[in-house]
Parts: sequence; structure tokens; C-alpha cells
Amino acid sequence: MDSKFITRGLERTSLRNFSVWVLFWVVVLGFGLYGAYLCLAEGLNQTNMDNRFVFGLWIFLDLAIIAFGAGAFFTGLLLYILKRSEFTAVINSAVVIGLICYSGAVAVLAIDVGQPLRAWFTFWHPNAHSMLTEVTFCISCYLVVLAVEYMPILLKNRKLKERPSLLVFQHNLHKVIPVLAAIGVFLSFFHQGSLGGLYGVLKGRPFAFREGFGIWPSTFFLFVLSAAAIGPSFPLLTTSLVSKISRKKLVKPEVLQSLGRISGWLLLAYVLFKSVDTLVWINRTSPSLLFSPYEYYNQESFGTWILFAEIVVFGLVPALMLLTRKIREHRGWLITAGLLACAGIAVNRFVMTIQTLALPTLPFDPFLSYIPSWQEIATFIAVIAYGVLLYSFSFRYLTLFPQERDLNSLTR
Amino acid sequence: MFPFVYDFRWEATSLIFLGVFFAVITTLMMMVATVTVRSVKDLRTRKIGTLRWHETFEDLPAGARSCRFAMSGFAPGRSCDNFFECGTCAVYPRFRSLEERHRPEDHESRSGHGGFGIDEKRYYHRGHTWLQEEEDGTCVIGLDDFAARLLGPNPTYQLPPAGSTLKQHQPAFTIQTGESSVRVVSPIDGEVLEAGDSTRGWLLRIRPSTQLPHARHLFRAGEARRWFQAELERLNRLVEIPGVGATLADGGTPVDSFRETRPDANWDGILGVMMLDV
Amino acid sequence: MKSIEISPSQYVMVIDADRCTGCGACMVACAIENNVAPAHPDATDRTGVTWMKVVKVSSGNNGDGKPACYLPLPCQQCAAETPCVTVCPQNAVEVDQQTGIVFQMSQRCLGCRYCMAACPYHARYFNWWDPEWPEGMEQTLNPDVAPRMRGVVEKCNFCHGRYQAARASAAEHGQASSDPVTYEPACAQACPTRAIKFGTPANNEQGVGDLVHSSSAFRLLPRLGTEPRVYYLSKHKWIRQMAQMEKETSTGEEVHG
Amino acid sequence: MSSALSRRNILKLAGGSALGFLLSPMPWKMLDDISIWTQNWSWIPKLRRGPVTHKYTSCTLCPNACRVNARMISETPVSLWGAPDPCVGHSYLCSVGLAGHHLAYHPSRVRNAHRFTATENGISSEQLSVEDAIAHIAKILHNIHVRPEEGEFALFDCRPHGMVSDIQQIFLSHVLGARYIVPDHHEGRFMRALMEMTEDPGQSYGLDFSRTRTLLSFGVSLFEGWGISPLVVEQFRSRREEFNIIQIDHHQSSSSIVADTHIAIKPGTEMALALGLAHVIVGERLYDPASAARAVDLKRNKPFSFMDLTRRFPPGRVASVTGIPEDVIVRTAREFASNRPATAIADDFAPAELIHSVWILNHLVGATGKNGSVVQKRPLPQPWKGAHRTPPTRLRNVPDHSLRLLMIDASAADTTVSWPDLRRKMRAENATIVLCSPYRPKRGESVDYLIPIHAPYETVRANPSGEYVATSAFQISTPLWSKSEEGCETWQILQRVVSASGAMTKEEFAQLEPEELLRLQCDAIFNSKRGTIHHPNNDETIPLGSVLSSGDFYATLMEGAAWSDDGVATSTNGRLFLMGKSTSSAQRFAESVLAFDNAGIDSNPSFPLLVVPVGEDVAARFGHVSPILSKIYQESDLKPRSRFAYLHHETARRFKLAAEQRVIIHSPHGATEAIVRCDSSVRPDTVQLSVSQLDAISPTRPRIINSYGGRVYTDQPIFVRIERARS
Repeated sequence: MDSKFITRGLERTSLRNFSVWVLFWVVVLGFGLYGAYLCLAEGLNQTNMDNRFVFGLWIFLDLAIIAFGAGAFFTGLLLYILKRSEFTAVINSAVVIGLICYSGAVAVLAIDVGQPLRAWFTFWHPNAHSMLTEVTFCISCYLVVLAVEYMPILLKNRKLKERPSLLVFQHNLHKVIPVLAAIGVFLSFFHQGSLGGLYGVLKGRPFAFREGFGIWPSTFFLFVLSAAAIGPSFPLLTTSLVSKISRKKLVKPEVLQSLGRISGWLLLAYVLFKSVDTLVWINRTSPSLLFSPYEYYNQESFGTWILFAEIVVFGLVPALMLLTRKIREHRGWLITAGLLACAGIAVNRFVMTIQTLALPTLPFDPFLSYIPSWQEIATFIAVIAYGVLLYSFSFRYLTLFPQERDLNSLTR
Repeated sequence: MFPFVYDFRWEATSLIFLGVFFAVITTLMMMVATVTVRSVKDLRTRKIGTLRWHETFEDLPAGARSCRFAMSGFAPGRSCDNFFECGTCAVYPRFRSLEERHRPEDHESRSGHGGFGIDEKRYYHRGHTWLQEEEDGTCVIGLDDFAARLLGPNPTYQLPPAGSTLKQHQPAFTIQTGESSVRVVSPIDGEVLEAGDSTRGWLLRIRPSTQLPHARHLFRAGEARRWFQAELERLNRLVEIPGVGATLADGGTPVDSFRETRPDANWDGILGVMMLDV
Repeated sequence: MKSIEISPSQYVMVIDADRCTGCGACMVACAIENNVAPAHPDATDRTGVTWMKVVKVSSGNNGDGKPACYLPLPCQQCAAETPCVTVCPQNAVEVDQQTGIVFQMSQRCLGCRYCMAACPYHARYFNWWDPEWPEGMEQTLNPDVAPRMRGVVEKCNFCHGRYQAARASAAEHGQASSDPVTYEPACAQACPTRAIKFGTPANNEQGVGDLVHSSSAFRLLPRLGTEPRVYYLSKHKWIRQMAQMEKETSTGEEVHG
Repeated sequence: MSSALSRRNILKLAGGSALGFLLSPMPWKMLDDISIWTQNWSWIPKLRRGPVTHKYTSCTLCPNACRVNARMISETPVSLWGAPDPCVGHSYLCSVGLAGHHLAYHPSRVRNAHRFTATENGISSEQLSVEDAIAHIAKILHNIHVRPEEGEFALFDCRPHGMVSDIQQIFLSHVLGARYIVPDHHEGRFMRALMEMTEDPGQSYGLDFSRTRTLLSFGVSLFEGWGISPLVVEQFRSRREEFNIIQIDHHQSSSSIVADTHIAIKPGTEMALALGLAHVIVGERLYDPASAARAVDLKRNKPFSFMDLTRRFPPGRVASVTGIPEDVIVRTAREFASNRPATAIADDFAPAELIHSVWILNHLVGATGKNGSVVQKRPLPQPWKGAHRTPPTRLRNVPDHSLRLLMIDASAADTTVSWPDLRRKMRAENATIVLCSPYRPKRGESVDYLIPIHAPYETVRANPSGEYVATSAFQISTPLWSKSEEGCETWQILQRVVSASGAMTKEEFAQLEPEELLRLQCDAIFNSKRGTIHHPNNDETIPLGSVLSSGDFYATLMEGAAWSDDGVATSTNGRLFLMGKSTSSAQRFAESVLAFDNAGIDSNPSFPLLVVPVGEDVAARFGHVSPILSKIYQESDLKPRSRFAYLHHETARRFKLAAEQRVIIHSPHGATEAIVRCDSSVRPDTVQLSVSQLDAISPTRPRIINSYGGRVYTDQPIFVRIERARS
């Protein structure tokens, strides 16, 4: 039925199967959007956030998926700027994932603020000193960049490229992609960093506060580095997942291993710097504000295990795994290592957002706990459903993996 | 954001920040503007056909883009990066001269390789058409044996009327078979003189704009043999044709219609990938 | 501990913790003065809007005769590195250089709540609900303070409406605009035991200029370097140590506030 | 020239328009509009504009009659503040008073009369006009008049105090068989107990703290609620250093938290401490010889005498009973007796024997009749001095099932009456309860008719000063709103009901209007030629004698001025009866002391913790207060909450409980669930629970001294054990 829209040479499941899959996710999306609608129409009282726990699931989600979306900029950097042409095999997929992550994050942010209609005030009256201003500007710009980067992928659709105007537009757009990639790298560097800076600058939150260089706290650089580190890992995971679901070989194993190796080196560097940063924080930064760092981990659910998990289990271990050729060449272990690395970054973002807010600052403040409301979870799920849908459509109708046609037979 | 906005702050940080922001925005806008202007220009100058071929070429699977010298063993694994325009290819002369010095034995030349009829008089194009020069200086274009077996029985042709212009590598006519339709690219520039049909052995009679010996991108018989072999291998990777794998090795004869052996395969996709219409 | 000099023309608030009975009159007076709506039925101490919030602090086990105390917590009006000002993405928080008052422009706030995360004193409040008054009660709103809406952050501004009114009346009487005017926030006016004192060291109304230098004066979390303009007084050592996070008493406190 | 429109032309036009639009002021204007629009939803109230004026009046929410300065914008009050009070000297309002102007807009405010009928699905209500309601009720009253065997007619006065209660009493004396009922506990009991111990019964007394150096408080709410607190707070404000407060309290209450000394006592043993202090004072001869000589023969030691009773409470014994160290008891006794003027006080709702013991302490140190302590005051001149009054009956003395028709005057903002008790007094069948209140009945209040009356500040009300004030005073609570809607006072409803029923024996009061009554009261004061008038407008005090006429006096009071009596009369030379004036009261006191002495207060080992009941959010639950009080009771944890059990850290550790844990509290009478909170201001051997939690674990209803102070007394100590709740 829709075979006219599917790139020739790609074998896709029947429209019926696809419809069932889409329908499922549309239902999930509908549920999620209902939750999001409640938050917009009724206000943020629908969430379980409060005056102390001002950020919750959503900010964690934003920080995590923006880090995961770093694959787009980092693959772009490798391919277009460092000229590692083997990554052509994953760039399209990475761009789509980047677009999903960033647009999802922006959408959630729009729900997360109390007055979304005033969101443009940030552009109108920007406070250049605020990390959030930097984040807002960079993310908006980068979302545009991603949308423009997505355009050629979209316009290469078999049916769309029949139109001469779209064809030439796509052709010319494709020529300037390296420039876009360069802008993307620049913007990503700053907003990934600023997201880290968001918490690192909060002197009133000694758990998160870090010293740094110039106007940037160390978390700025750690976030950039960690985002770059899972920049290759997350496409590795998604590619493997899509490969599993679609039962297709999508890229040559060498490409994935290459991604894994780069991820490994960056992760190792990140773990190193993170350890140094943690030591400086424990021994200097926090005590200078009269907060004993050991007390942060006295609280029930947040023992020192979380620090150990973040740095060793989800940091050092995957880094060493990815740097070991034997392990890397084993598909299962490679994916495990990628998973661990991504989980490590998620834990880091969790610690920076949720744990920071849960810990008291005033000496007579209690430790807080927070469980998201169903509306918050629904909104979270909406983003996932949206991502799955956009990716599914892109995968079906666009060419996300150029190597796929060379790696698969065309039998049904 | 702008100096006229209430509460605008004339301070260094603000100005640097906004400066960078506006620089990014300007670059982005300039780029989009450039792309738009160029696209309009391209549309106007009607380079659209060439452009489409270039785009199609880019979209071809890597296997479909191997260099002719890769097939002849002089440049193993080399992919074409010049849109099959051997005429303007920088490496062509070097490999060509190599090839001429070490001309391989044409021991298989008597009959078609692998059961494909190869005519010494014909020039073969990567889109599975052939071109044959007639005595009156015109040329006829037909589909090669490989294409015929791909298409299966009774394909219908939509041929251009006499007087149409054909452009090298650009769609010349369309074939409909079963549910799929495939555009067949023209092997050479020229003008259509007459439309034929399968019973006459050719499909189009044209007057070429170039002298055939200069059409470097076309294969002569010896090369075509190796190419057919490569194409068969490629096809076999896409869909396992029963018997073909075995027959190839010992020079057996492939079946008459690939389609009938594997009716379950995605023939529309195979057709497109094999005949340069993706 | 070194501390920056408070400009004599800037306002400070001095709260005597030993005089606070926890009656809550300041909280009520503040809400009425600043047109804060009554609580939504679902609101709790974590989602309410209480520009002035009195908390009860327990000493744990070393209360030297005073096991607990009450601490009224308004915005601390930080004089240095004001945490909420630098983080606001759209300049909705401003420090008035003349008065030292940190002012929240709720009309410009988009409700990102970053300032709330930045504030170590948790003195900022988000409007989780639209403000709602029982029918007719909206007629009793203070005409000097605009009501806010759902989705924005607000906080104590030392009764800015009163400051403006005092400024206007001072101008009528020919006072120069650079001179500090004398006025009193609603909480200070309402406090039955006069635990809250307010003024500028220059005018030294209610003796605040001397009180901030007294040996029993302290501020909350001074090591953060925020230099709050709200001072507290207590003769009890544990209260001073606790507020300043000095180690001896840092464990075992509990709070109801 | 071609006029054909090409697509290109249209595109050009569109592009040009877009560009032109951007260069016009329109988009910027739109941005501006959006920013304004996003700042003002239509449902965000608009502010009133108008000139700011001030109106002076006085607060009727509690008997303290605080002076009020109302800030008005175009005839509507926008905030209330304290105004200087000539008689107490204070100028502040409590949290409830600060929001008094909200009460007219209270969400449960009613404007129409209602009739409630019990149906299968609960209570259904039906609106009817006030006239109809009065007619219905008058008919019932007529029936009672005709057939007295059907039951009695009574008026329940929730707060018997001042002129209105006086009028009601006089009025009811002209209605055949009418009863005037007052709550079992109400303000002034502590002061009235003094009359039991002095020779001249007609006197009234007040507390003069202006020179007091030591205040010994037996668990009194000194800084919150009504009663004594304005007097104490005023001294605390003006002469904190010389005003030494010793608070005896079972937990660290809001009073003990600011007191100079907090003596943590085991709940229920306060009387033992009072007698123990007396023991030390007598033993160390610290008493005031003159006063003591008037009161008691310190030599005689026969059974049941004062000396006999105090002898039983030496400091060592008291220390073990009360849990207070012996040296603290001795030190406190010395401080109280030597740092004079000194006054000891107890709550109105405290057990009678405790009140008695506290007065003994006062008599011993010569506090009675001294400036800076307990002073005699001249009563407010009465317009109806000789008039016949129906005597008040306490609710508990009304025979069960005897009332056929009961009217309730709920014009006081709080009602702390036990509704089941009230219900029990009604006849099983055909009983009718009429609630005269500005507000809808609360949950659990089953009334038959509701007749709306004025909310506070909506009507003119007489407002005499409180029971404790050292001088008599009078002011008028003038309305803040110039035009009030329909609705009136309970006694006017009563007036109309009685007139319509034909049960009235004297027509004198049938036509009286509130203003006329006030004028009568003013005339009485004016004619006494005593006292001064304080005018808050200019903060001036003038003698009453300088006012030309009673009409001028009335007008001045209507403007917000206050009259207060001349300086206090201090001397009481008569005999004092430490054990009580009558033999029966002396015996009752002695018996309670001996009973305590024999039994003590002991805990059952299986119920080791003593409950300290606290008022929690009683103000929000029992009284009609402004919804803005939710800042205190809902949006902060300032006051104890009904779902928590507050324990000392050590107690929690001893019973292996952690904060925020769910627990079940068992008493011999029942169990209730709660969440643990650790609070170091709670005594280690007690658990602090809120009033509402007591329902399940106490056999008797707790008594709440006043809504706003929230202090609670129970008839018997409640012992409990705490267990972790399963899952």
C-alpha cells in the first residue's frame, strides 16, 4: 500500500503490522498528552512538585535526554569536522534521535514552566548571567539546527524527492550540512555545559555547588565531557535496539565498535575528571561552606553507594569494557557497556537534580522525598511515545541507515 | 533583546552573549537563504535532470556503485565517486591503460557468461540497457538479458515519442511489471527517432549526440561479462535465487525468470536497486 | 567571620528569636497586606504561599533550657551574590541598589522556579494554584499590591507597596529621593511581642543599627556568603550555632514549620 | 498592462505584507499585549481604587475588645490593625483579629433563613424568609406557652458577657418559663474564684500587671488567645526586662518558649506544685505577714486546715510527684515570694482545686489588692441596675430532655460547646433548635432553623472590656460597612419571636432598637461622671466631665473612642479565706487535695505515656475564622496537626519509633492512628496529641479553653501506649 513511499531496496514490515505498532504508541501518546494537557490547563498543581522540590521528574528527563541527544552533535563532529566518514552509517539516525530528544525536552520544558505563554520573555529580557538563559538560547537555536539537519533526510523520501523543488532544496541543503554541524557543535558545547552549570553555580545548594574556571563551574565541563562520552554510546544502543526490533542488520559491526571505542576513551577521561572534581568538592568546596560532605550521604535512600555507582559501576567499568577489544567485539558485551555508560549519565543527572533538591540546606530543614504524580509520568511517557513514533515513521519512510541495503537480503 | 526593549542592559556580558546569539542566528539565516537562492537558481537553469541523477547515484547502495575497474580486478573494492561519468573521471585513463597492457584472456567470450547472451557489437550500460550502432549511424536501445529475467514475463513499456531528447543516466522510459514500475535510464545523450517494442529486439531508435567510441562509461563485451557476474552476485545477496549460486560457480545457466523462482521476494525493491531507480 | 558593611541607607530586619511566640500574626498580616490568597483546599506546607513563614526548630537534646524556638523566615534579602538574581533567565528579580530590597517582578516571571532551587532559605513560593478568594472577599484586597496569578514565583519584598507609599508621601513632604524613608512592613507592625524590628541603620528606627552588631545577632547560613539583610537575635548559643551550621549542634534537629 | 494575477504576484504580495508588518509597530504592540494579557487573567481580581481613610472601632471576636484601626478604601476595609487601648495600653491584634474584616465574606456565610429536615439521605435544607422562620418558631413558642408540659423554651448564650447578655437575661425574665443557658466553661472563672475567698461578694477584680515583677503562670496561654494574654503581651512589649515570667507547663508551649523560666511539669500535677510552693513559702517565712495574717492562722494545724494540707507537700515529695527537681521548686518559691509584686495565675478551665491553690499562693505573697497584682475594680455603670434577670443555668445543670425549643446565639465567632451535650438536653420528640448565626452550621451541628444575623463589624455592638482588665471600660464596635444587608442580632430575633408568640408579659422591650440600648448604656456611664475618653484619631484622652451631653458622648464613642474608668481602686481590707468562704467549698477543696494526695497520678505500666492534648488547628475547626488563617493552620507546620503524634526524641528512641512512621495509639478506651513527629519541646514521658485525636481514646470530651489559644483540658488524665502500625 505505502510501498511507493518506502525507499527502494529497504524491506519494511507490512503496513498492517506497522499500523498496529503505530496505533499502540498513538494510544500511549494520547494518554500522555492528556496528562500534559491537565498540567497546562489546571496548572502545575497536577504534579507532585512543591516549593522545596521545585523540579522533579521532568527536569531529570530533560537533562538526561538532552545528554542522550548529544549523539547528534557528536556524530556530526566526527563525520563532518573530523572527517571520520565511516559514521555516515549512523549520522541520519543520530540526527533523528537528536531531534526527538531536543524537541521532546523543549516540549516538556514548556509544560514545566508555570506560564508557558511568557516563555518568550527570556528572549525579550535575557539575563546573560543566568545559565538558564544560555540553555534556553542554545537549545532553541540547536533545535532549529536539528530541524534543518533533519530536512535533507526527510526530503530524500522516495515520494518527496520526486518534486523538483524539494529535490534541489535538499541537494543544496546537503552541501551546507558541515556548516550546520559546526554550529551544532558550538551550540551543544555551550548548552550541554550550561545544563551542568545550572546546578553547579548554585552556591545555595552546597551539594551541587562546584568551583570552576572563570564563570563556569566544573560541572559545566563535566557535562560537556559526559555528553560527548555517551554521544557515541546512545546511537550504539538505539541502533542495536532498532536492529533487534526490525530484525535487520543496519550498520556494519565495525562502525558500532568504533563508536564504542570513542565512547570508552571519553568516558575514561570523564571518570577521571569527575573523580578529581569529587575529591576537590569533598575536601574543599563543601567544607568551605560549612557543609560536611559526609552528611549528604547520611540520608536514608542516598548513601555513598550512589556516588560509588555513578563513578565506578556506571563510569569506570563501562569505560574499561569499551576499551577492551575482546569485549567490544562481542555484540552483547558491547551493548551492555553502552547501557552501563548511559545509565551512568542518567544517574549523574539524577544526582544533580533530584538528590540536590532532596537534601536540606537550612539546618532545621527536613530531608524531602518526592514521588511524581501520574500526570508527570504520563507527560514523560508522552515524550517516549512521541519519540518512538517519530523514529518509527522516519525509519520506515526515510533512509536512516545507508548500509542497511547492502547488509540485508530483500526476501520477505 | 534589543536596545529599544525596556530594561535592556548595556553591560559587557549581555552584549557578548547577544552578539554570539545574533551571529549564530545570522549564520543560520544566511545559510537557509543561500540554500534557497541556489535552489531557485538550479530550478531555473534546468540542471534538474543531472541533479536528480546525482542524487539517485548518491542514494544507490554501495554495491551498486562499484567502479568498473573494481570488477575487472584493477581497483579492488573501489567505489565510483563520479556518478558513472567515466568520460570525466580522473582515474579512468590510468586504469584503462593498465587494463590494455594486461588485457585478460577472453576465454569465456564465445557464448554469454552464465547464460546471459552478450553481443560483441553491443555496449552495455549499468542500468541494464544496451546500445547498438546501426549502419545508418543511428543507435538502438534495448534491455539486456539480465533485465529481462528480472522483469519476468510480459512487461509493458511506456516509451517516449519520437523527437524526445534523452539524457545520459536520466530516465528514458518506464517499464511496468506486476505492481512495480521502474524507470530505465538512458545509456547516452540523444534524440528518439522511433519507438520499437520487444518483438523487434529493441525499444528505441535514437540519434546519439556523441560518437559511441567516446562513450567511455559503457561496457564492451568483455567487461560486461564480469559486470553481469558481479550483478548476479549482488542479486544473490539481495535474494537467494535457487540454483543460481551453484550454477555460477561452474558456469551453469541461470533460470529464465528470477522472479518465478522466488515469488516471495521484494521484487519491486530488487528491480529498483538493480536498475538504478531508487 | 568577615562580613560586608551594610549600607546605612539600606533596610534591615532584625528578628528576636527569643521573643517569638509562634503566634503567626506576622504570617496573616503579611498575606493580607500582600494580597496572598487563602490556601487552596489541597495546599500543604510544601505548596502554600507564605511570604513570611514561621518555623518551629527543635534543638534535639542540647537546648540548654530551651528545647525549641520559633524562627520567622521572610526572604533574607541577600546583599551579596544574591542567589536568585543571577539565575533568573529573564531579569524578573532585581535588587534595588538604594534600599537593598530584592524585588520579584511576578509579572515577568515565567515560572521556571530556578530561583527557588537557588535560594538556600526556601523563601520563594510558587503559585501552584490560581489565587482564589471567597466571593466578595476580593473587595478587601490591598489596593497597593497587585495580585499574582498561577504559575509565577513570588516572595517577601519587605512590603514594597508600603515602601512605595512611604516614598510617595516623603516626596510630598519635600524629602529628597535619595534619603531613606521610614516605614514598617506588615509583619513588623503586626508582631504582638515586637520580635520583628525594621529600619535603616542610618535612621536607626527601632535601633536596628545597634542590634545587628550585638553579640546575640546572627544570620542564617552566613558561610554561603549571601550576606542576608535579615538578622536574628538570640541569647541561646545553640540557636546561634544551629543557624550558622556550626558543627556542635548540627545533628538531631527536627522541624515543624 | 496586464491585470492577470499570477501566483508569483500573490507570493510577492504576501512576502511584502509580511515584511511590512514586521516593520510596523504592530508586532511589538502585540508582544506588549500578550505580556499584559498573560499577566492578567480575567479571574484574577481587579483592585479597588479610591482614597485611603481610617476608621476606628473595636473587635468583638473575643471579650478582650481590642481597639481596631481599619484601613478603608472607598467604604470597604482592606486591613485591620491594632489601635492604642487606653485601658490595657496595647495596640496590636492577634492573627484572628487581623483578618476580622474577612468574616463578612466567609465562605459559609448565609443570607437567608433555612429550615433543615432530616431525611433518609441526610439533612435537606430549604430556604425561607426570615419572617416565615420567625412565624414558625413563634408558633412553637406559643404552643409551649399554652402547653408547658411539652417542654421548656431556652436561649443558649455561647458567650455570656457584656450588655447583650444582660439584655437577653432581662428580656427572658419577661417570657414565661424561659431559661437562659450558658456554657459550662467560660471566661472569668479564675477571677470569680477569688470571690469565694474574699469577704465582700459584690466586688469585681482585675489584673494589674503594670508593675508586676514576677508572673507565675500555671499553664496559661500567655501570648495567644484571649483572656489574660493582652495584659501579659503588653508588659512583654513595654518592659520585657523587668517582667519575669515563670511558666509551668507540661510541654514547651508558645508561652514557655519565650518565658524567662519554663518549668516542665508532669501533666496533672500542677496543684501539687502550687501547694509545694506554698509549703516552701510558709516554711521559709517568705509570705507577706499582713496578708497572711488576714488569710489564715499559720499556727494551727488541725486536720483539713491549710497548714495540714500544705504539710503534705514538702519539696522532696512534690519533686517526685511533678518530676521537677527539688531545688527548682525551692528556687521558684523563693523567687515568687521575694520578687514582688508577684502574681500567680491559672486557666479558667483548669480544675477547681488548682485555681484554688493558685489563689492561695497569691494571698500568701499579698498579691490581692495591690497595684501590680490583683486589684479591685469598679463595675461598669449599668442602665438596668435593678431590673429583673433570668438567672443563668449552666448547660450541664439543665435537666436532660427538658427543652422543647432552643435558640442559640452564635454571634460569638467561636462556639466550643459540645453539640452532643446540647442535643441531650432536648426532648426526644418535637424538639426544635434555632441557630442564630451569620454562618451555616458546621458539620455535626444538627439544627432545625438557621436565622442569619450580622457578621462581626457589620453591625453596631456594645463592647465592654474583658474580665481581667484592671479598669472597667466601654466602647462601641461600630460597623465598618456603612450599608449592611438584612440580618440583625440574636436578641432582636428573640424579640420578634416572643412578640409574635404572645408569650411576652411586658411590652417594654418589644420595640427597642440596638441604638437605643446603646444610648441607655451611654447615659448610665455619662451620668456616673467617672472616667476618661480616649480618642484614637488624635490619641488624646479627655475626662468624661468635659463632654457636654450624653449625646455627644454617644457620638464620640460611635467615632471609635473608648471610655475607661478612673484609676484602679486597690484596697481590700476584709478577711481572706484561704480554704474558701463557705464550709462546703473548704471541704470540697480539702477533699480533692487529700484524694490527690492518696492516689497521686500514676500510670498503668501497659499504658506508659501520658497524653498532652493540644489545640492544634482548633481555630480553624471550631471557630469561624478568616480563610486566610490557612496560612498558619494549613500552609505551615507551625501549629500541631491532627494527624501527628508528637514525641520527644528520647521517647521515640525508647519505643523504637522513627519520625514519619505510622503508629497506632492505644488507650484503655480505644485506639487512633497517627504519624510520629519528633519534637524536643515535648516532655519525654508524654505524647502530644491534638483534640480531634482524643475522641477515639478518651471517655470524656476535652475542654478547649478558647478557640484561638487552643489550650485543652481533659477531665481525667489519658494514658496510652504506642505501637508501630502494621504496613
